Amino acid sequence: MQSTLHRLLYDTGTLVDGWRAAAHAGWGWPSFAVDALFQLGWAVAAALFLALNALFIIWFERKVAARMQLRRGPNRVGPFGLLQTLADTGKLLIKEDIIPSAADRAVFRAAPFVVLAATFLLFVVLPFGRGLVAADLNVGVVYFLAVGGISVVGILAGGWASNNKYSLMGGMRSAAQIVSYEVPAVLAVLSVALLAGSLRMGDIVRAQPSYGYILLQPVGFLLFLVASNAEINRGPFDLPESDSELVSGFVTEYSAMRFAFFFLAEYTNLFLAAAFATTLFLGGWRGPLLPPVAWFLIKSYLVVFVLIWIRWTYPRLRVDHLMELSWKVLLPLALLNLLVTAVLVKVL
Amino acid sequence: MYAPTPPRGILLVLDGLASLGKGLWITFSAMFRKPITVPYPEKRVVLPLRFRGRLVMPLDPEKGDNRCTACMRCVKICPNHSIDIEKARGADGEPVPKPASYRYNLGTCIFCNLCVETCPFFAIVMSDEHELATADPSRLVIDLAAEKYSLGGKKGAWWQKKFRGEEP
Amino acid sequence: MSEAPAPDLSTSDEFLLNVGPQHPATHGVLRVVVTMDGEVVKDLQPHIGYVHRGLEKLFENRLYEQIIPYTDRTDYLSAIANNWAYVSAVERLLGLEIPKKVEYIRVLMAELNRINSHLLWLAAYGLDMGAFTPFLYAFRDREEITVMVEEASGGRLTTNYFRIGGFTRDLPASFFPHLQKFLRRFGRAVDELDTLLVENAIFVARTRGVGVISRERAISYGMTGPCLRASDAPLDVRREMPYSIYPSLDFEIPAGRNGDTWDRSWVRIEEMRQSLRILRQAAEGFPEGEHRVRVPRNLEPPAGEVYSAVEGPRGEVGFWVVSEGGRKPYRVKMRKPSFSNFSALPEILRGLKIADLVAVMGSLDLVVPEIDR
Amino acid sequence: MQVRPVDPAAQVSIEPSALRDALTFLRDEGFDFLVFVTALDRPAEGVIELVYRLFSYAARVPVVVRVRVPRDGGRVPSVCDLYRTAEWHERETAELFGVEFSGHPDPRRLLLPDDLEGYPLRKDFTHPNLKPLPEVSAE
Repeated sequence: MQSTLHRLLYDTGTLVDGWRAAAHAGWGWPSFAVDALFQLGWAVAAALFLALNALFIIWFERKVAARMQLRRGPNRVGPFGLLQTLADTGKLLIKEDIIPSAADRAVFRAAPFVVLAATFLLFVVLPFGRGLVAADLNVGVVYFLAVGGISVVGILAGGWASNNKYSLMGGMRSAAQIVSYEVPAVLAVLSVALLAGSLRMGDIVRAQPSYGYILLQPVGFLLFLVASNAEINRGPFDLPESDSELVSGFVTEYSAMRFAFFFLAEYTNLFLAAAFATTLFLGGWRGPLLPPVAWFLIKSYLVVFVLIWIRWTYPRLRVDHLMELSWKVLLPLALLNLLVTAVLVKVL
Repeated sequence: MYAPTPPRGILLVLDGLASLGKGLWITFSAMFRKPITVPYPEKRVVLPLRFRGRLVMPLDPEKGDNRCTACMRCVKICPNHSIDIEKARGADGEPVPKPASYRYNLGTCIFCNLCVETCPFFAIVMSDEHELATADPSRLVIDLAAEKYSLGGKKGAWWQKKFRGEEP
Repeated sequence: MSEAPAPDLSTSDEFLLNVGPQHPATHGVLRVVVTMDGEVVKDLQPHIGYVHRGLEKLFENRLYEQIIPYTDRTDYLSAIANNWAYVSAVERLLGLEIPKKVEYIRVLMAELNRINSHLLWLAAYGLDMGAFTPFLYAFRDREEITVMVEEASGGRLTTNYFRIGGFTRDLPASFFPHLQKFLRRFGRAVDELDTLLVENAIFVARTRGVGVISRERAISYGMTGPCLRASDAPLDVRREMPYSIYPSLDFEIPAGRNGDTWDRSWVRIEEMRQSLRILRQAAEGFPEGEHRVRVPRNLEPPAGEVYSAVEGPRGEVGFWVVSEGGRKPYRVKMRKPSFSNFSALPEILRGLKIADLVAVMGSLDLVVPEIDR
Repeated sequence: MQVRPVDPAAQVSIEPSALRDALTFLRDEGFDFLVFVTALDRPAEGVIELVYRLFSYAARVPVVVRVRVPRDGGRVPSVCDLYRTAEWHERETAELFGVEFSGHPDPRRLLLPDDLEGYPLRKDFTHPNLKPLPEVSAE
């Protein structure tokens, strides 16, 4: 009999399912209430993780960027500046929330929440470990891609509602960019789904060989990395924000907490893109010795590091080059990749 | 190198990919180099002797007083009239070669060093004081003659060196 | 600075975009009113004068010696070149014979200044293009130069080092060891920056063929410096109107072929390498001697006028000094490269995209106080 | 105005009416670079003296063309179409010296604010913010 802690780390799914079954049987609550309580538990855990992850990832990016630029990075607040983000958050929360007088107030206020909500929803299908997932939907991959696309509504709305030409251009760019890069991303993911024979995240992880799909799908992995990097609006694809051209793009008019929400969403999206890539190509939570959660986080943050590394190395693309890259390079490559994968799956 | 005709076709693609790879390598290898920044308030760079901070009129250690003779040369050379000297007067009302006040306006000073260079008696010098921000504008006008700036203390050695370097 | 007639916005899809006075790409306070059609620039209207300080009027009211610190402040990135242009104009009015050593120090300082300015351009241009990392690499090397200049003059940006007739103070003893260290290291640093930014495929795609200006048009617009040389015109004041010891030094004038944004970038990178060559030669042949000639305490140049130009990092920096006797100049006209370079912007930019606006404006290496004076 | 040209540049003084012809001729002769256009105020003679400095990259020689116009209502033809750079230089000279460049395509002010009265680089220009350095006597 293994200890509860051990099971919580290594076999979360069965443990939690056991608890849930016990609750159904023993508590005497209506069945939906028990389910709701358990789902609420997942939501709280996800929200907590989202906050902590953003704190860490922002610090991580600043530290990595600093080291690449021969700087020291945050080193004042807390050990190694770890609490710097907390201090910044505090500052942003007490700042004045400015709404431009000519803005569409309701939309302007709502936009950051739409973006953050879309991000938050993605945690539903993300398998952190064996069974450590809020809902392992049988269309998990499709859900991830579809819901991930919602955030563009928030960005476009924010850009539009600001009533600022720079914001509007940023929002429009973002819409065009996310729509364009969704296509190669989906095609790259499809080839993985073909290999795994399932759209359920958990199945895809289990179906992978121990080295992950990255060796079977190197092109797919690269395509996905580039496309998802573009989808989350980060350098060198940070055109919606492109501070030297569009001042700050769609966030130009935002301040205080609403700005922080966009920021939080951006960094969470960064993690989510990495986590999704980990799940699909790097074998997800699987790995020897360490608990599945640890493996999942290690792999995800490794991908995050690569994305940060890319961001701090390259200049920004031009908007038409961006479109060309998507439609003329990535899309044909992705189609070819899918075709080859399909043929190989059929033949072998 | 200047490439008048950029490579075409697959070569261009390979060339581009190679350039992207090289860029990644440069930033990656930079992670293992020493940071070049100095964590400022705790550590400070050593300022060169010729550094031009705010103007001071140090006390001559031998004389026990400043060396200014109120000759007005610095007032005349100052490009934007940041120095104003009032001559001292003796008991008989006659001017004596001493400044009664030497008002130096830090707010308009552009740290050009012309006053120091023109001074025939090495009475004034630009110090290494550079953290000069203040919330109180009245503190920007300093009477250097009343200040009695001493060359001793922690910075004494630096000052001695600076003065030796400055004087012929 | 009055407004240009606006296009009829009710009947067209065009809209006006105000770039500046506060905009990250303007590097200072200038404004460009862009008529846009989507992301395409239809027309643009530069507005300058936000930092016009009336320096030329001020100079008429200052002694010859007092003008030198002000010349620093017209172009804070090439204080040395401005010092030199002004000082040499007055020296020629006075008919002074400048010692060899003074000329060598001036060349050393001017070339350090050129590298310094080009590095800052590269840093800022990297930012314009969305690459932050080259900024700090450039600043690492720039810091070395700034320290050398600071040791010699006491100032980092506004050096105020040159004096009429030479220098108040000779180069400090620490200068040459630092210079040698810099010369040993900097060649590799330039290559690194070149690879990281200018040779980068994304950068090349954004700049090559963008913002082309022909040799004839560039000259007609009075463009000088790297902006002109990119248009296949190896014209440099150091060659065209030789001054100081430049005729005895061995260096090349790099010139681009197409006159596009990439060529302007490449020319600056190559100029840094050439400056390095000049520095090596000047350090090798550095003579002994006086670091100044004696000039009277009260400078009173005879009546006359002189135009003296040097090759600054941005192009021809010229001072036209008119004396009618007396201790103050009758008129000082500053011929500044950014002024002419910037005036060509509408011609270069018409029909390009808003992202190109940043790329082209950055490649002109504008210094706003120099445009407005 | 006896000026000793320390400059090696050849000095040409012409009438305003001949300016365009002269500059056209010089441009066609290879003086393709207009270094600057500016002016000098000579209140004693009541004239503004316009100075055009040209440079020939081919021959490596400069030439200075001078035109004298009256201080009141001075007017010269614009040379914007000959040298593109003249457009901004002429706008600057016009607002600083009060000379009209007839035929200029865009005769707005360039550097100065719209509400400034007077021509700053004229010798008799006064403005409350323009203070000379105080004369200091050494006694």
